[in-house]
Amino acid sequence: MPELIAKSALDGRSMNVGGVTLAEVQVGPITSIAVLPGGTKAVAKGLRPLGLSMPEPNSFHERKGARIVWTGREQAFLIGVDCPALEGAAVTDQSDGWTVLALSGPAAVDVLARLVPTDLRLGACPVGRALRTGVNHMNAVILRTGDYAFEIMVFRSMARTAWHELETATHMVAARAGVKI
Amino acid sequence: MRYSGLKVITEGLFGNRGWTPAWRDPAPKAEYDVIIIGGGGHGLSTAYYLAKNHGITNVAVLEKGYLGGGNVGRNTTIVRANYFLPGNSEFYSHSLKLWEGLEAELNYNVMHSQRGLINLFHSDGQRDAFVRRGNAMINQGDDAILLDRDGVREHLPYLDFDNTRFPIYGGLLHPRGGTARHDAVAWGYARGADRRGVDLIQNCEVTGIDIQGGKVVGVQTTRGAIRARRVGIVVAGRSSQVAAMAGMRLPIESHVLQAFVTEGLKPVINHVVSFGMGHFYISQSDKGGLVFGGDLDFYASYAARGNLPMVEHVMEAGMTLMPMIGRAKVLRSWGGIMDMTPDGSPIIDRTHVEGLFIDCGWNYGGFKAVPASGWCMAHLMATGEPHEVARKFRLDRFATGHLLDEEGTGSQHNLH
Amino acid sequence: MRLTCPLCGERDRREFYYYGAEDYLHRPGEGASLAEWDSYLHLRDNVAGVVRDLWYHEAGCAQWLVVTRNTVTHEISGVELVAERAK
Amino acid sequence: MRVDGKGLIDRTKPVRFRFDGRDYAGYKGDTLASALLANDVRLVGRSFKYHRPRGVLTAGSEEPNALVEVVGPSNKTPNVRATVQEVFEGLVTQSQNRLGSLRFDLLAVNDYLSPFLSAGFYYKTFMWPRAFWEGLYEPLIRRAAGLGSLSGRHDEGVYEKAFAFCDVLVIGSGPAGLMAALTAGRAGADVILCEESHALGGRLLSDGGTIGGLPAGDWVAQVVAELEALPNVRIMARTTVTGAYDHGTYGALERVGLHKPARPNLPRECFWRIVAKHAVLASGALERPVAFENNDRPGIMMASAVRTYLNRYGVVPGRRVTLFANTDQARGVARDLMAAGVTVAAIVDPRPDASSVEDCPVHVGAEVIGSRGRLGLSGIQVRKGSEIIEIETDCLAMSGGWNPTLHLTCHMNGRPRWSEELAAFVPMEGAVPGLVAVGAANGSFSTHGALVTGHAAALKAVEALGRKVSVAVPEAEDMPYRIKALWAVEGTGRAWLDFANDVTTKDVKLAAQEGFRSVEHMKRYTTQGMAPDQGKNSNVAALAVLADATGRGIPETGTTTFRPPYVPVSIAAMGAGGRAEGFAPQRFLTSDQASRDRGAPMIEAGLWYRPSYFPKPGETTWREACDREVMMVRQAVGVTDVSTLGKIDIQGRDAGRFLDFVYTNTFSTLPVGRVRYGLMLREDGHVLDDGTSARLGEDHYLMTTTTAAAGLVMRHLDFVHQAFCADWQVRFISVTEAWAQFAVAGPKARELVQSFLETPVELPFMGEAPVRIGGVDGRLFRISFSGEEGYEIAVPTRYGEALFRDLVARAETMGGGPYGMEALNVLRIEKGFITHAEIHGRVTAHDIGMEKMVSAKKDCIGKAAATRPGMWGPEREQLVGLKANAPISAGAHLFVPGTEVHRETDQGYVTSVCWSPTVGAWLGLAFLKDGRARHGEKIRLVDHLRGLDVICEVTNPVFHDPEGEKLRA
Repeated sequence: MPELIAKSALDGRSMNVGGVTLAEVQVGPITSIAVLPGGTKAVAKGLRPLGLSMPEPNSFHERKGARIVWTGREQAFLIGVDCPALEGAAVTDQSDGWTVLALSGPAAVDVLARLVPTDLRLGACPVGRALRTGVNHMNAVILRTGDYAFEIMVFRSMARTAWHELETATHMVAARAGVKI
Repeated sequence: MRYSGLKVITEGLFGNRGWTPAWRDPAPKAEYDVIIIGGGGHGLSTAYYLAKNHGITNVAVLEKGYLGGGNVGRNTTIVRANYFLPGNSEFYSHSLKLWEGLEAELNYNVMHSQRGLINLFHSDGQRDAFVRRGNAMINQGDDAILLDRDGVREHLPYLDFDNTRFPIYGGLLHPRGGTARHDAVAWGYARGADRRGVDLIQNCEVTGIDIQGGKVVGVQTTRGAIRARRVGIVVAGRSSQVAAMAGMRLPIESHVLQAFVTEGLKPVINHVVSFGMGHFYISQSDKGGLVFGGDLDFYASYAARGNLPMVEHVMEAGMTLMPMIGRAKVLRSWGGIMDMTPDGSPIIDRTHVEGLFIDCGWNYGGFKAVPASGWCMAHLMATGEPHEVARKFRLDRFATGHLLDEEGTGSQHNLH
Repeated sequence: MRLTCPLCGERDRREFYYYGAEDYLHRPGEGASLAEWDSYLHLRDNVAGVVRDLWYHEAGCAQWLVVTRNTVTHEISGVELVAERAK
Repeated sequence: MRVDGKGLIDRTKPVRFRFDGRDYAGYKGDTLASALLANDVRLVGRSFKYHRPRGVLTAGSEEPNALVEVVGPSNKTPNVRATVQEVFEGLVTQSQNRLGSLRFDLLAVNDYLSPFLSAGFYYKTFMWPRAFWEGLYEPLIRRAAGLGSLSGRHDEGVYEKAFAFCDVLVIGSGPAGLMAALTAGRAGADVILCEESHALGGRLLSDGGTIGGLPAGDWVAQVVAELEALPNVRIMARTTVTGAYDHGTYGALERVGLHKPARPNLPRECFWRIVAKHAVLASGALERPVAFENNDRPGIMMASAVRTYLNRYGVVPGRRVTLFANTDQARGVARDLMAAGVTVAAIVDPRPDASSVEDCPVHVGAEVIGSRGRLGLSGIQVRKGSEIIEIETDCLAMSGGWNPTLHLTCHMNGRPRWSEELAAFVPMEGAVPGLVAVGAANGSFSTHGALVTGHAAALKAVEALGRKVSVAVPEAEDMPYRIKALWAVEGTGRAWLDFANDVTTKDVKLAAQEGFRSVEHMKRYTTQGMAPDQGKNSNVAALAVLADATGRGIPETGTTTFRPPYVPVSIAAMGAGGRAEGFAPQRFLTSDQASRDRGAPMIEAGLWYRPSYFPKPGETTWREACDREVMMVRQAVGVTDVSTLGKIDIQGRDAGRFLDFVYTNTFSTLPVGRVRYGLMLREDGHVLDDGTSARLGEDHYLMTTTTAAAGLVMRHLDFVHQAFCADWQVRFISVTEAWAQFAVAGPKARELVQSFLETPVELPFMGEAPVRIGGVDGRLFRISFSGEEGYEIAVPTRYGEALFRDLVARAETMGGGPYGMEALNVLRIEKGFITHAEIHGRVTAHDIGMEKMVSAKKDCIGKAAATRPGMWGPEREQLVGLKANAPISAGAHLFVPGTEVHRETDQGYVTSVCWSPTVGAWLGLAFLKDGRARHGEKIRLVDHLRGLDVICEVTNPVFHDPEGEKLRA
């Protein structure tokens, strides 16, 4: 019988440069919930035991380690807990499809400004925002988890590129910090 | 006045006072045998060949702005005959032959320079597709050479062969491909047509097409009505609007294509080079500017201005392919309006209105087609029959499914 | 250029894919003539002015959008979801 | 010459730099131009066409003459404006566009040939003999033309791109810009203030004066200090806004590291995309030269530049300065010079009614008509009425008035408006939505006007944002602008309009004479405005000269327009991130490392990397490895990673109905646990993609797509769903990334598969079942792309690497092993399976012999358009097999043996070929006219490019096991 060892895309890599920390993090199960026509009520009922509901566009909620993230029209990712049986929705396991990178530090937003074409100023993107957008040429889901903290979900096969681009941007931001105008 | 080196010297010695206007500035007459709507490259060459090949000289070219103000003066000046589908092959082959005699034909130096065009490929599959193309070019009587990686390196040693996202497998060299001085082509044909009696009428916008009993009888313009039994619509970038004056709905969507030129630099790129994995092609003008471009901005537009994402994509492609150009500075960008057809090939055809002809849908391949387009449109308008090398450029081919889709991207206008 | 996705909000043009005129929404039914198909697939008003065309929020929510837009000024006056459009 | 007590340079920080091999001293805060002038270096370049000696003309990015190369340790940068480049310790620069030394440029001979090199001369000559164009004339022209040179080496520099967002973007930090930023900043709006120079203040730093009772410099310092303290204001110095794009997007170039030695990770430049709700254009104005004979000698400069060098850099560009200007404002230059102890030899003012009261000689109603001095100015001739006055001078400060810097207002096709009063073009209001031009950029040339309009524009923006603020506008100079337009002084010699491209008034007049009367024709004919300064110094004057030559007024003659970028931007900056692997994301398989461990070359397949083959010791070519791997699959068992195929999970009561609509064939009838091959068309009737779909449950399907078309198919499905059946009970999502999937193929495939399943499963051909492997839930499909009995095993991606290593190890114990893309390709050609080499976008179901797969019982995407007469029939090229005993090639064309080879006899072309170790022959897939009716015929394959000419047999495309017995075994 084969012994199947689980591996993440980046082996849990982390780094810290110029006060910015970048790390691959494990978030547990990720389940896509796509509500079928007429299924709204049934889905709401199914999620109730978790204390969660389908999130408004561009937002995510957390409760007791479980997180529900808006990912599209009538669609959300339930993260961190196994998905309960749901009526009225297409439920698809996405746990292995994504690599999640946590980026934090006062300059984290400057690092992302090198790669993300979306307004990430705190006023426009407060804590609790979930954005479907791009990280350079890659599609991503970006969660604002703190004033100075983000989680970035990218396709697992592109994790190395995502890491490389975030790392490069972090180094460039750090190099500038020593520059006086 | 005949131009020559001797003439340049004698005029130079006498203060250049003897040069005369390159063309007249006539007022429109009440009637012509033929009216060409559009004073761009294709319209001017149509008028020229009507006069030259068919002896039809009572012709007016009506231009709403200034001669050569459209795409003939806003392109990346590439001249090539590297198509592979029957229908396109013979047409562009014919056009290239006309280019090769154009200076002598027009007594105007259009600076046609056959410096060679290299299409790079980056996978086995792309190589096979280019081999198919190259063989089609040779079957047509044109030239093509398959270069392997080392062959490309000999011609283009400055490419990044070692550290690139999509390695260079080789290239298809089209030795007779090259560039020309874009404005000069328009001016050369304009001067040639004018010398043969064609009236080039600038600042004269056509506002209506007069049709009686299914036949065209003339046009309405901002300078009055002008009668003619034969009218040609040759207005790239405005085809749908002018055709609509005759009640036509064309298989065209108009898009912006951007191009760029850098500050002058000493010679560094001798060929025309195109990248196979991103939208980027480049050559260097005689003045030293790197002239390059990419793909459409992809959304329908008449704004003649581009947006940044495509600019950035083109620059990024340049940096991955030939990072030696990184420190060249982009001086100017511009946008032309491309009339995109659902198969990427043009239309030279009659219309449902007798006496009304249309030459349109050049996508972004119009510049190199200027001589043959005029040649074939003139033939069609003079004889009523399509020219042999343009007989597949039919208006109804989308309805019938006889498509000329070189890109293989299907009926989506902006993908060609 | 920026588009306002009805779901995601205002976003850079680079997140979107452009398809073509709204005509593509009006698919001829079974038994339609080839002329109708030609009109559907190929013929376009191609207006220099206000058009309705189709965009896809490819790097965003994956929704197809009908965008009301001026092809001369690039002014955008409306964006709606294809899936929820008023039919 | 440096003067004491002047300038904003830091005299405590001397720096040494090099120009043309000589070391010079400057100070921190100097530009290369100011430091060279301080060292009395006047000759800094050669002109484009005539190779005339040239010196510094301006003090800004509009400089047309003083372009140099900056030489770094590993590369050099051409065409750098000496007027922008800051000096730093160790900066190395050199002059450009010369043959020989800068002083003795051999190409200066062109200057003597100038009568023959007039506008457009090249259109009239070099035509004979024809072959001489490419061979002789053009190379000579190319070598003489151009300016600086690239090194030809890769640019390894660090570059950056970034996005920024704000409420109010203020462009320029002169009085108008500072006032606007202060107003918006105090109101609490998010403000970005961009300033091209390294210091904020704009012309206030050069012109002095008082604002609100404070010396202008102090006022600037005070405002800047307040702005710096505001958290909502971001100051971006050394940043030029280069373009205005749709919907409030602006491009901007920041010179991040160009003013200091290279440092690891420090970008040289950053290209910003700034998105602003409102923008205030406070870019000032550009002073314009006057065309007079020989007005291009080193030492002839813009008056405002002379003032800048004096007041900002403490440098006087000459010992005896003269001033030639037609505004009152320009008199300040002479006064500042005299106050600094510099001799002003004369002021020449063409306005007959101008004041003659200055502390130096003033010639009112006079014009400069010529100059002398070979490599630098030594004197000028002045005409006053009938009198000609010779004046000794080594620096002439000239001013023909000012042009508002309105370039950005033209970037969205806005055309500026002519102001008779200012003798200048001014911006058209609303030309760029959201952008308001203020101060000198809008024709308000006084400091007072700048402050007032900057404040007003910011206030309006602030109010539109729903904010309130009250800021007092301080008192400042409000001198009226009185100008008498003077474009060109009458004369017979060459008077330069466009210094950078060597366009003189004669050229413009010649263009008019030859009928190039439209301003666009004139520009294109003379090349005026196409040089590195983009016509900033010459457009308006050239238009005026053309207007005069054609007897029209300026507004009737035309207008001037500008396209992005405002200043030239390096390709590397706008292309930042594209270098090397950065051009596109890389996608890696879970088996990637395991394949590399086995020495497999990894090749690009779209964005993915896949193993080409797995070499064994002793194998010297890919073919040896490939042949072995093919036979290994045919005879034992092979393993390959197929995770790159697109996988789409489709659920809902209408899932089958949806598949019926997007596939040509029927899926709603597929039993649960079964798999079916599907063909997908584009709506235009051509093949879009193919693949298999499995029915996992009653309302649950799993579709696979080809690797190449995975994204395309997803977008297509989204469109079909949202446009035509949004109300159906169907939802789908990509699971490509969630599953690692491996093909196991060969006679021993079943044995291998059974060896690792927790519970053995017997699957029929085209069957599917859930399985458990080592405690993990997976899926097993019995499908084959090789023609052998085949299975595909899918497990969650995290287990992919472990499973791959395990499968390969097991296969090896059975005489099998891994196989790569090359063998996979041979296997599928032997079996006649198509890929995107065949379904290349021009192919119909009919062409590939699958017209029967288009169900007659239902509608589907592409069905109707495929019935167009041109889409089917014997005239079309149809898929066939080719068999040959000699090497054949993809891309070759097909001809009937014995006929001539040319386009009209062309019968088709070859899409895929291989050496088949199974069949023992060369095999190909090809498209041949009426091919299905021609099986058994001989056909001639010609590949001119590779020198092949081979007779082949036309066959059924399925060479191996045509009955499919092995698949079903």
